[in-house]
Amino acid sequence: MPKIIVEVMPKADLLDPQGKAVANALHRSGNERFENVRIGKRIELHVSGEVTEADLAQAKLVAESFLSNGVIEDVVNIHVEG
Amino acid sequence: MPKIIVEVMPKADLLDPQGKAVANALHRSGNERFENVRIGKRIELHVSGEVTEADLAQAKLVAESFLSNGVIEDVVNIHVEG
Amino acid sequence: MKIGVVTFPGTLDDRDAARAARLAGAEVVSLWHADTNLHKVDAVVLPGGFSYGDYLRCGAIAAQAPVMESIIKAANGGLPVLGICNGFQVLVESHLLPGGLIRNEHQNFICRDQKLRVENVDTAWTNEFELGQEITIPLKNGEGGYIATQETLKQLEGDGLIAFRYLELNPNGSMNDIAGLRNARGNVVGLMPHPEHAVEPGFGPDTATAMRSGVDGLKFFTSVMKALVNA
Amino acid sequence: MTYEVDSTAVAASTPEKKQPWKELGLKKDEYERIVEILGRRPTSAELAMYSVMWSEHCSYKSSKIYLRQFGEKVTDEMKKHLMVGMGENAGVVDIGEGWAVTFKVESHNHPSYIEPFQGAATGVGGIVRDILTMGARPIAVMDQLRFGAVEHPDTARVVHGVVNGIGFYGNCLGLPNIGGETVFDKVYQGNPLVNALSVGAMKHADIKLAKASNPGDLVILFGARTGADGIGGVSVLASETFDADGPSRRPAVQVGDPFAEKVLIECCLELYAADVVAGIQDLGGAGLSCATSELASNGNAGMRVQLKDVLLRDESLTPEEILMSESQERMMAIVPPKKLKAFMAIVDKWEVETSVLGEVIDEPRLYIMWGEDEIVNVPPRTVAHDGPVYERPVKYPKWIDELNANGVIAAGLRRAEVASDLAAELVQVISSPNQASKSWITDQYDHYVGGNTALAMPDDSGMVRVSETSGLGVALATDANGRYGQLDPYAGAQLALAEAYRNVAASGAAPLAVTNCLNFGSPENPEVMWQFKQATAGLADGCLALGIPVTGGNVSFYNQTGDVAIHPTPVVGVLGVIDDVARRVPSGWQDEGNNIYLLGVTRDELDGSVWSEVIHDHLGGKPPVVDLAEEKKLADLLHGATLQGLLASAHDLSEGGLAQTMVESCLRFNVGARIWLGELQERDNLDTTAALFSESTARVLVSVGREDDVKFVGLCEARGVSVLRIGVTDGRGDDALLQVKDLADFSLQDLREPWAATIPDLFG
Ligand SMILES: Nc1ncnc2c1ncn2[C@@H]1O[C@H](COP(=O)(O)OP(=O)(O)O)[C@@H](O)[C@H]1O
Ligand SMILES: [Mg+2]
Repeated sequence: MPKIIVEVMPKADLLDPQGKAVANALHRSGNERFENVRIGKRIELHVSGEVTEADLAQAKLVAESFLSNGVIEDVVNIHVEG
Repeated sequence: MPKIIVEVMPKADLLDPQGKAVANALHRSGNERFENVRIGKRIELHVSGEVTEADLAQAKLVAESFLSNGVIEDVVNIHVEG
Repeated sequence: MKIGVVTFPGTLDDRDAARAARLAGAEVVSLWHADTNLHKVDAVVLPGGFSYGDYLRCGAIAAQAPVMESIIKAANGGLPVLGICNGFQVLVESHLLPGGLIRNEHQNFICRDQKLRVENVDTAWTNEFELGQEITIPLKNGEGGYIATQETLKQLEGDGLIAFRYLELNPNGSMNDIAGLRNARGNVVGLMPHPEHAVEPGFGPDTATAMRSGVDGLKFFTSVMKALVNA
Repeated sequence: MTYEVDSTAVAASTPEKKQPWKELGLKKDEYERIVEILGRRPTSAELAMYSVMWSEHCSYKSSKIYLRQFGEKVTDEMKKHLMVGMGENAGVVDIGEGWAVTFKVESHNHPSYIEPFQGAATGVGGIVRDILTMGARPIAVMDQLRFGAVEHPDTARVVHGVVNGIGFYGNCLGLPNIGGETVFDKVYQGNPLVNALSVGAMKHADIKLAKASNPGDLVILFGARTGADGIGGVSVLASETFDADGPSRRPAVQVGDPFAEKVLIECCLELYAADVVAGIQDLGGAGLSCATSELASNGNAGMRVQLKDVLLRDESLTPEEILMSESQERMMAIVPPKKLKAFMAIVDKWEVETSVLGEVIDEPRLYIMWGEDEIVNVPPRTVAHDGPVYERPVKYPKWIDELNANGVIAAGLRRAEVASDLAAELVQVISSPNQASKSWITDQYDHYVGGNTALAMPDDSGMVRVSETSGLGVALATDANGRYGQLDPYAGAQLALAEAYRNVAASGAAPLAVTNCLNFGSPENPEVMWQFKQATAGLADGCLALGIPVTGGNVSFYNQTGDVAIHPTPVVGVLGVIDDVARRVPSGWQDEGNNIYLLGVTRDELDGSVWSEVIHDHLGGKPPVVDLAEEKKLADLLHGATLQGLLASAHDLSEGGLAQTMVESCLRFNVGARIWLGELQERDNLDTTAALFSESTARVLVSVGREDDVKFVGLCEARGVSVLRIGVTDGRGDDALLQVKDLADFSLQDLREPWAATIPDLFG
């Protein structure tokens, strides 16, 4: 089944506690090259048949209105896979 | 700063209650086209300077050993951005 | 007998676990996550809480702590280890127990007095129970849904490695109603509910006879004391 | 991008420069006063600092003149247990055995409307830091929530976000949630109230104060890094009203990290134990602006600080933004230089990032440098304490006369006469959203962590053990009824106080001290100011009558959508002490065959009641009569009976009246009862509706074992508390019945189902 992938990240100027904790853990284990870590969501919407333009438009709509919270998150990418 | 993006999803044959809850909510609001939803993580590793082959290899290592739990999750994609 | 109680950053129930161990007659030793030294303890409790905020996956960052290296080694050598809630998650992330723990099916954190059935009494932490005994201890978690592949589940059932099952209500969508597991040797036990919150009359779950009087959790700690004496 | 530093030298040489004082929320005369204080125009950093510290939220400029009475209307007797009074981060009371307790309730209303999850979460985080700042280990939290109408499409968003946020933060901190309030009313639609309370305990010697008084001591910032969170949050979020289209300026919200706060708590407690801090202050609203100026002002000293030494999450922040940032999970400590090494060893152990920003100086001035440039040079008192004080216009709202005249009798509200109709009304009342079980919410909160919770929901108060050796503990209850507040704000505040006081007494503790969070509309509306004036007077007079002091609190103004203010909602918290929590009294019947007594007198008081709301959608008339002398007598009686171990249960009567209390008493432990109302109706001259649903105050329903009967009734008579046996407990389990003579037999199952289903059906 083809999928629409929606990627959501915490807004760049807000704290991402999860990313911070993971960055610290990486640094403790010697991975200093990864200076900063941010963690967001990867959401797969499975669509049966073809992904139409209308599906994509609708995915965009729900990505902005429901799958992400515009006050603290950004939708950084929407694309079709498979 | 360039980033290595690591994408992690729950294993296809395991339960994803969060994805299921989101799918139900979408269906309730009339979005039946999105038959199934699965929710995973999008992890950004920020690297200063160039992303080298060594960085990428190391990202792969931590993606498999730490950023995901192979018992319940799969790393579905690692790529460089920016 | 010395029981070590581990504190990671974000551990919450370490003082409760220490109190429970003391009530069972143990001497309690605090173990610090950054220290590989286990201070010659006879058993270890990995208590509940939100180690490292439960960020990434619960228990995942804690499983990387220096103290865990020593605990994994000692557990493989037979040291009794009990993982409660977040401690169970750490055991799973350390691969001392199989499977994984994910977000509760209903998506919410849940705190309730939970009925369990004791499925296995041949372990260091359950030998004071009777097989099939029904006990009530508090449960509180947001990510307590136990999952594993069908293969793993089959093996767990076949080998009798399920230590506790939820009764009456499965609070988090765990597969096969699994509330807790043991390893093959029986020295490592992990469970989502909190025995250390049912050890002192007045502060435990309600029972039919009196409010907050449930002390079913104390047997975990008296079990390990007995196992250690007999060892 | 180059940043042009607006130093004090630049400010002195460019007096004509236009400054955005208005956009920052300052009034013209306020700006002029700043110029007068400094003898020049302020630098942009100074302007930022004054604007945020002189905002309503930080300066209490509209409420100050009224809050004074909490410190004035007190007797020496009331001060006896007070170790730290109002004005500090939180008040501290002596509870005996060398223990002290600190507690406070605070609002996070506006942020919780914009981003319910983070708003509520950071609300919990903020109040817990206040408690920690006093030197105490936080031991519990509570939350007081008011949402819009259950059927409104936006309510679920706010409910889910707020409840999840409170649970997320409190659970992750390891603090048991021991109680709170949940109310739905359309007046809170665009303006939910999210108040959070925390309580902490410490030994007397461990009390810490927020002051920097020794020159040479170091000024240290530690905890989370400073980022762009909530910049302008305090002045914009707390001082501006939302118009109908939502917030006019979308502010940066704050994101909380409860893990960082948990680490900070343990780290601070270890710093206190090592005795390495001379003063400490949390960073909340107004961030560094507040911490630096308050520490210096409280210590009658000054401070020299290098802002470039602040550890940043985002290097592009300007110095003004750094001063205003509301990044969470940060603390500022004042540390003697010879203790720096020990201090650093502890923060390193906890991996808490730390930077030394400067030092305390001998001159009452606050100097803040940005590299080589001096960007702030002010007397700290003028920022922190000598802000503007307003005596806002007050106007009696004429509409209240009409409202008061329209009581349930004047309005001719129909009272059911047939038993089956009354029984149906009872079920309707107890399963209405505000009266139904709140377990769907409270089950999302950990109430076990710590192992010291002696009572939590659904009992009348939350109770935690403080001393594990003696069993010494504290009980807390909070209350507010906006409907009563709307009918009469003076009485409304006293009714909130009386109910919280009664709840604490019912659980077996002796009430000791009071905190409050005063949620009101815009202070620029003279009628709102009248409500505020009445409510504060009511509360202060009430505390004096009961002999328990206000130790601290919080004011939240501008709670309105457009021009429509919320009902006055003064949340009042009462703290009580109990010498051994093993004596605690639950709210439900525990054993069969106990006698059930109603204490106190019932009047036909249905104005503003739940019955009038649920059955008739009506609000009018006068709230129930407050009789604080009776409340005190009742509390003393309950305390005496608890000490003698006479009470099997005690549950106060409040919203929903006797009907609600009876049902909750049954459902607590699934114990049934036979009740007769005839003698009560005859004695107090009541019809059945009033007997069931009247909300008369100073009443409690208790159950007493047969063997203690004579003793208990004797005690009541000796103390002049009216007592009437109205039933006996009977039966256990879901098949048990609540039999109300001449009314109906309810199976507990038939009561539990609708009562338990309402909230999950709406939001589950
Ligand atoms: N938001 C909440 N958080 C925690 N506890 C709550 C909340 N709402 C209600 N409760 C608890 O539920 C119980 C019933 O609430 P309520 O009927 O308002 O009590 P009361 O009438 O005694 O004020 C109490 O124990 C109260 O503390
Ligand atoms: Mg009550």
